[in-house]
Amino acid sequence: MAAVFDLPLDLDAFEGPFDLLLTLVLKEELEPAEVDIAAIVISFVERLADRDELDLEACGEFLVLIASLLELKARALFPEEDAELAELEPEEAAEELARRLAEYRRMKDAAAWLGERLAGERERFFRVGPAPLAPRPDRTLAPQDPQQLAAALRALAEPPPQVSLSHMGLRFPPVGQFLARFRAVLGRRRRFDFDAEVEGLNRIEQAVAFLALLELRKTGEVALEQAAPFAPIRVSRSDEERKSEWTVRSA
Amino acid sequence: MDRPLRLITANPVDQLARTIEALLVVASAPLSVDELAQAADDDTVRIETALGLLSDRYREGRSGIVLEHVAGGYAFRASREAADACGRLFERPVERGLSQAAFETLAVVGYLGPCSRPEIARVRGVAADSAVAGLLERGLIAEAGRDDGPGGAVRYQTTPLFERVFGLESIAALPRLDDLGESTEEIRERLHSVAVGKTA
Amino acid sequence: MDRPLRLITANPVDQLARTIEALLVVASAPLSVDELAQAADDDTVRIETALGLLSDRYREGRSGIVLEHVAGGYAFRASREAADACGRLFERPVERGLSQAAFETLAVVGYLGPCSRPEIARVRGVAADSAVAGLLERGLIAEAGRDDGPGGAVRYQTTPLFERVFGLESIAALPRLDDLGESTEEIRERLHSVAVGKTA
Repeated sequence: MAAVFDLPLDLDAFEGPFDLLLTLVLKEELEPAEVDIAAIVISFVERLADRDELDLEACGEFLVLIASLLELKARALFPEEDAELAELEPEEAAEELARRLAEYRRMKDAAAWLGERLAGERERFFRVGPAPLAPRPDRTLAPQDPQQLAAALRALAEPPPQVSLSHMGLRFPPVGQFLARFRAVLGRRRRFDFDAEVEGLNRIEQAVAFLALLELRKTGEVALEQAAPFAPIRVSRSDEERKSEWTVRSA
Repeated sequence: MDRPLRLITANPVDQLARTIEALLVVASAPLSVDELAQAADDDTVRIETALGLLSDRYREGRSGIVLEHVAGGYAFRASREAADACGRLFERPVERGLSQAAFETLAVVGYLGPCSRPEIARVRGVAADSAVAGLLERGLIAEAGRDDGPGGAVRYQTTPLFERVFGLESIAALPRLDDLGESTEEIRERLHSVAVGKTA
Repeated sequence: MDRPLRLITANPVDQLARTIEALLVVASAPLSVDELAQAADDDTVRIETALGLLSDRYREGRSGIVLEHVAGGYAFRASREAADACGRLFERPVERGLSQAAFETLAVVGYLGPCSRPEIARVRGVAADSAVAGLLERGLIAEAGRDDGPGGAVRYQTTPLFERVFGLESIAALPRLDDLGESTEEIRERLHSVAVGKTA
């Protein structure tokens, strides 16, 4: 087991023991896509080769961990390909994989060629950028119309359009005002028609009146009825009994 | 077009060669034959003749200044003989070695042409973000449009500096890499047998 | 062309001269004798001898590359003979227009007279630093003293080039702005109060 977790790694994206790498990946502090899994496998195999006996338990543990890591990485790299690849027949999948591996192999060869090439060009020095005494060309501007200057200054003298602040001026009547009003109505009558009661008020006042109605409903002071959506709302006094019952329960 | 040409033809190629020397010593990047012809106000055939003279005059072993055909044009560089002296005074354009990831990314971009980060990651099997950022910073690759469609990924291509640093006459001077047919076939067969074994 | 070359070849400092050529063609700033000596790993007396040879080899009328002794040391330049060709190489396309920020800044400096950056920013309601830098580089405005008081800010005024570009006989020929105020002072006040409204 120890052979797996303390496996020292030296990757492009990470340097340290394997268990720390797993922790970072699980905590999402390290992108699985950044992890070179082949390098981890090589490190593990090298360590196995260094030891005399084969620790099968460690190998199994490693396989499980590395497979999970590989799956995480594959999902992170090719989120959109899950479905696409799942539809392939095994033979097609193998063909696709072979194609990709061959392409990657070619790119690795190309990378190696570039590396050798660059090493071979270390003796080639050249200047990048302007020469010390290169001519410094003037920038030339096409003829311009002086009226554009006048227009620019006029635009600067134009006061900016006033931002509408009208919504800040909306006056909301207090909900309490409607609570008192509806209680007063219910003191006189057992029921009333909400729509008739708020008729003639503006939309804001109607909205606040409706809030007051909901408040009364919440406290159990009224019962509401509506025959159909958008039909008039009937407001009625709830029975004295129910009211006291509610009072007891909520106490 | 004819008259000035005849006039110019009266000038010896020697003088044209001096003009080209002058242009190359102040240029900040390699100059193509067309650019030289336009600046020197002369025709490309004579430019090429003059470049021939200059190639002989400015060559390794004969001069500290060497004329080279690179990145689609002509440019002066220091002779290899002077590399130690140059190394004491100047940084190489790619001073610190590139990582394996950077070389692979450069290979993908160089060989496959403009491609996006997801495409590079697809080929390499590893995200290419930091390699791409490093190559951009060194000026070896540059942005080259976007993938089709709204919000398409940014594409990258190699720059003339890449060609210059790697001493390539052009991007087409990269070696062909299709001589790996055999190993591709091997990989395919091996995978094929695995797949058949699974379904059996 | 051949004979003097043979002369150099016979000279014991010939190889040093080639190294110096190489260093100078790579350098992006003039190199001093000390820098050359350090890079070439040679002594300054021999460097100066080699520079003498090179001055003769790379001189006007003989070569398109000319070795020049300037303030910071030695550098190559293009020969005067090739000035036209270099001019064509470095020619910049004519720019068609200016940005809105540039027009505003130019209008402020043109109409209100010499202004400092803080003043331009006060009148426009936004900082003017990059617009001022761009106009300076184009030569449309130039420095014109400083604001009063110790450490006063640099003032800018329009240039004769500005008048040429805008086809004005003089700065007084700018279109009239009577609608904005009787005097420069009134216009300034008005712009200032609008700008305050903008930033509020």
